[in-house]
Amino acid sequence: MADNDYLIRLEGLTKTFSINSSRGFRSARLTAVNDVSFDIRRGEVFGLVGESGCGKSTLYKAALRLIEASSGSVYYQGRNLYEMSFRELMKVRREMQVVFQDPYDSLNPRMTLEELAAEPLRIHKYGGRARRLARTEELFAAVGLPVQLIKGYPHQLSGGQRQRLCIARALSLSPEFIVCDEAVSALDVSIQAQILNLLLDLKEQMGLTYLFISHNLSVVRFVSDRIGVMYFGRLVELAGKDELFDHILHPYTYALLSAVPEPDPGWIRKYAVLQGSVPSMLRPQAGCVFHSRCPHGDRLCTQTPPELRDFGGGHYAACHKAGELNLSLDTGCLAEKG
Amino acid sequence: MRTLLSNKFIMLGGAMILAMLLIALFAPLLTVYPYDGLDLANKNQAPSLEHMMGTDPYGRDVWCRVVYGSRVSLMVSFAAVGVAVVCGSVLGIVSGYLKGGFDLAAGRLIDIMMAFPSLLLSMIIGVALGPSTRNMCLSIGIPLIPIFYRVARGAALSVGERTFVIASESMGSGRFRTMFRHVLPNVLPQIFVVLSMGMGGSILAEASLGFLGLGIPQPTPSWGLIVNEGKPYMFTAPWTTGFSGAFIALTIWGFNLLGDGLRDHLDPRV
Amino acid sequence: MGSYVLKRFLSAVPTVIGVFVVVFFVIRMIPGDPAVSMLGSGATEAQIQVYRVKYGLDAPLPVQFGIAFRNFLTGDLGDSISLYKPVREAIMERLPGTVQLAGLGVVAGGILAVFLGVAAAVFRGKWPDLLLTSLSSLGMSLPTFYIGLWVLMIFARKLGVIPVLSNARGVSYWQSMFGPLLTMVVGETSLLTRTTRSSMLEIFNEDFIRTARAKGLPEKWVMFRHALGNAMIPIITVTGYNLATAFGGAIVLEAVFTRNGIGSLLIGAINARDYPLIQGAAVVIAMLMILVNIMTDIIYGFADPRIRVSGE
Amino acid sequence: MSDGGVLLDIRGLRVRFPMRGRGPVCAVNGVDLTLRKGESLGIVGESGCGKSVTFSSVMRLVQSPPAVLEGEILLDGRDVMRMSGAELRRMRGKEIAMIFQEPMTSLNPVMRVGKQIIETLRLHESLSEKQAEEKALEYFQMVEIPDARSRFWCYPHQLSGGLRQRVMIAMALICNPRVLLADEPTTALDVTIQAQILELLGRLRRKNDMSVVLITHDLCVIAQLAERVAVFYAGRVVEEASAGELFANPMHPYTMGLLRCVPTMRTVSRRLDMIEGNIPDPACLPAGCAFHPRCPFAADVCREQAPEKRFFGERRFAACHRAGEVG
Repeated sequence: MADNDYLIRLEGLTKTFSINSSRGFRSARLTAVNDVSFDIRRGEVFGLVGESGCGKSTLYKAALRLIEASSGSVYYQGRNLYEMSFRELMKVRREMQVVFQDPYDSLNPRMTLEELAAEPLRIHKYGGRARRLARTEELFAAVGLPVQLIKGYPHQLSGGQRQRLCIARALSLSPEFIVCDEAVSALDVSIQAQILNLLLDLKEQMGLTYLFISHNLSVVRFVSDRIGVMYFGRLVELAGKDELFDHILHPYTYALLSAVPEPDPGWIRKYAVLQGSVPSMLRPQAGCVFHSRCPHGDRLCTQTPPELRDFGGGHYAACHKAGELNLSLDTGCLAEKG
Repeated sequence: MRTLLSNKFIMLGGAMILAMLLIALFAPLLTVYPYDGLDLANKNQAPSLEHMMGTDPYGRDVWCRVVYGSRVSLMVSFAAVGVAVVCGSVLGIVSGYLKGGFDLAAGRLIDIMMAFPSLLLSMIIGVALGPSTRNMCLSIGIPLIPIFYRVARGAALSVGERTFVIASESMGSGRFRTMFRHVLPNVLPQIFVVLSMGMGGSILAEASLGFLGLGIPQPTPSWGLIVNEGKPYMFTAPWTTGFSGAFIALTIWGFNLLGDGLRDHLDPRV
Repeated sequence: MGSYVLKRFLSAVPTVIGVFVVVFFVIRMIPGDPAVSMLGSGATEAQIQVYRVKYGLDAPLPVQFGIAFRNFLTGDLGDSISLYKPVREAIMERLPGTVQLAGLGVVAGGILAVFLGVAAAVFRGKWPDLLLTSLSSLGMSLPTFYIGLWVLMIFARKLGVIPVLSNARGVSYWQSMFGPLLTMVVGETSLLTRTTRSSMLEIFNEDFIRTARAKGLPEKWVMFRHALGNAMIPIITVTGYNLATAFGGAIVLEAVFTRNGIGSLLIGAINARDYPLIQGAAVVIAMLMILVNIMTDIIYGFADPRIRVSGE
Repeated sequence: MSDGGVLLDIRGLRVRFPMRGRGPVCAVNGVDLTLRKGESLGIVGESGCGKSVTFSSVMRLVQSPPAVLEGEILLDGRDVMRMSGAELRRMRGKEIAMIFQEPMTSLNPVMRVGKQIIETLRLHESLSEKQAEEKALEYFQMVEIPDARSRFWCYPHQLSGGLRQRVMIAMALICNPRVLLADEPTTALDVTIQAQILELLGRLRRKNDMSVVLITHDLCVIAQLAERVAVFYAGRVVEEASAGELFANPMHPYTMGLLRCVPTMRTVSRRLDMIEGNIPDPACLPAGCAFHPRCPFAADVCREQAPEKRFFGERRFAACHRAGEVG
């Protein structure tokens, strides 16, 4: 990977929480993000998938330094965020914005839509009232919101319109990098399609870079250029979108992708469904974190945790037996209905 | 605003409070007899035409005493609640939102204050500061602080987790700016509900202290004092404490009803 | 569960120390020489000197505090000026009466309130609810002494069932207890009925109530086996904390019914400027309240399995 | 495809809720649906289309003092709307059972899960405590809860989301109901857990020859489990067909739009096909066909008259003036 064409580089990012359980006195340590490293190139949509509790949200908060990482560093345009002073960090934070999941909870019900959209402008002291109003109207148009709503309140908007306002708010300081944290998961299917198309159009118009986080694999597959898969706080596989779906290397990615149902009655699951559930993070796992549920696990997997190895063409996987397993996802044939 | 008035609790409570305020305001117009001085000749007269509520053990007209007493009692109660709501809410919001060391320290202080029954705390502070109307505001106000602290802290805790607060922080807004622009406006409604209840508690405290003889000192007429004066003649001349007690109860009821109405109005589910 | 209880006790230690600090310094805020104010104006110079040495009043404040706190731990609260006997003795004589009054009042009120609160929640919107809600909001607004006066008028004067002066000779325990207890129950029931009703209404909107109905359970089962079980948790918490305010009410009631409790003792001490007794009584009552809060949290832990039984 | 007699027949169901400050909101306005014995019916629709309210009304879980219910719901010929309290309680859990979306909050947090199942059993069948416990444990194994005996005495907060949903399924099936209503059963679960639950529901349905109504907004889940599909929009059924017919050849423009805008593993185009406009607000529905503001084929007749059902086979229809001519 050429050294300088990345926008953001994560190196060995780790975040550990200490939870003082009400039971005993010693506080249990929970490693939500465990030594994650990857780059995001300029103008790229980097998809991050994983089930709930795998550390996706903690990762982006640590990456933007909204919460302090326990160790590791984050390079944004070559400068390490964790070595910056608070003032410098605030200046850099203008270029990194976040769009959140729940449209009904991400807008302060007591502020008008104009104030909500212009809040980043006011925080970073962008011009006077008139310039801010002009910029807000421009943003309303960019995200497809009728301008006459500007004086209204959030309760007058539908879910889709609220999410458009959140996007307008994120765009107000014309950022370089936007994190979409489950940005469409709370929306209905028809509205979801509108917002996904809007995000992709805006990316092209404004040359944005996205970190798109979701548990919905079909959505991530549609919108991303490269996809990372997380499990139990670790990055277990990373590849280009088509490369990931055509040559799966990690058993968990395989289980995840085969579990996604298709909108076609003929489709029938050919392979055994992943049994059991995610082990509790309070009890750290020796060796590979997935070995307890992995059908291919052996003694080696239970001892040494696998490293994220490069399998060529930007395809990385953290599994001792990656490449040796035959994990193909050809679609099922018509069979007796489930 | 329209739906605010449609809630019958708010209307009823509001009306009672308004009536009480008007009585206190236009006291000189409503009273014929002097509220102080001494007229032992016709002491403890039963309610009659000229003395609507009878006379107290010092011969003064009970109605005039009550009307003028309402001025002092309401003023002290408003001041006491004012002190309590400001301290309690500020402490509560800051510890609920900023958490960390401040939350622990403030929490400890409030635990200590809550260890004392509020009446006992009022007594102790009264002893320390000495009896005067100004000190009464503090000795009634301070025990009310924990009530506002707990409501404000609980509300700030839950609002702090709302996405729009996290969004504001991620936009680069400082902790204090976020607290004033986002947390405070969404915590205030819940504080108003408790404010109304607090007023009721404050009037109750003033009357109880007065009844125990530890309230507002002798010359200034206040509801607690009237009740205290009438106490020894409870059986022979019950109207002194009867009417002043009724006035106190009505005012407190007004504030409680207003509080109920505000809570129903705020919480659509109930 | 054991460590939860231990942790709760340990967390109360700073509060106990804090309470002692508050009372110690509040009393010290009184203007004038503490020895003179403690011993009263009639004390001779020699007595003042002895007192000064005993409590190290010449020493710097922290040392004084150390002495006072050590004495407190050993149970020595100093001597009362107006009663000429150790403060501890005076308090222990009067404390049980008030504690019983407050305790019984809250317990009786609590039990009654649970029924009334549940009834109000079940018949939400219908006449029982409106009646109970307005009665309880009235009951809450009536000052304790006002209810007391009416109870006294009706039962003592008209019916003559209870004595006017509870501390008179030949008055049986229950006779002196009936009036204040009845007054206390009226106040407490009103307060707790509102709590029960609102926590029941909140539970009604929970998903598991809908599941219980979808299972075909009769409404009574849904109400008492599912809703009430969950509503008991906030009720226990509020009842525990109400005991502190109930104690305040008990102090007032002792004035109304002229009962010899810690309240009348305290009022006498305040009027007589008997600072050691005030300081002693305040500290003892506060310690009692802290104990009550701890017991409430422990009972709360038992009622709520999420605290009693840890996660998987 | 078992095709027994009609088990559940909903005719002209209409549900109105009074709203504070505005007129009554019609969440369900005129729904007709039939469910046959052993049939698995998928109900799909976006939020606010009335799918959950319809089936909550079948169980009479909608509090009728505020809400106004009209129409008939026939279960084996008996009208649920006219049932007395006692009849209703005998029906719920015994003949019709329901599982819900949020496994986290659908179980009583202060009661052991085992006890919550035994409670249902002893209500409908007079079994001793011991017998009931045995049968409940048997159902625990049937829904594949690992080491069932120890989990039986756990509290809900000690179980994961997937396990709690399995407990809900065991609780629903314990009295061997004839119809199982599943309201978004897997929406709150992760993909891998969802696959486990869907497969379990499929197997149990075939084993007990039970009719299942699967209510969800996710077309992929519908395709996985349902034999017939009914599409809801703005409180009405706009299309009903067998799963194969509906997914291969949808007749109603809304169904077409829905199928096209769902990203799948095989979507290659850079942009998704969209349905313009917003989800209809039940409080102020447009005149004529409720979908006309968003419909690419909307004609004048669509804007004025409510569409009739056009039938394209014995139990296949689309409520659209231009069904069949477009798409």
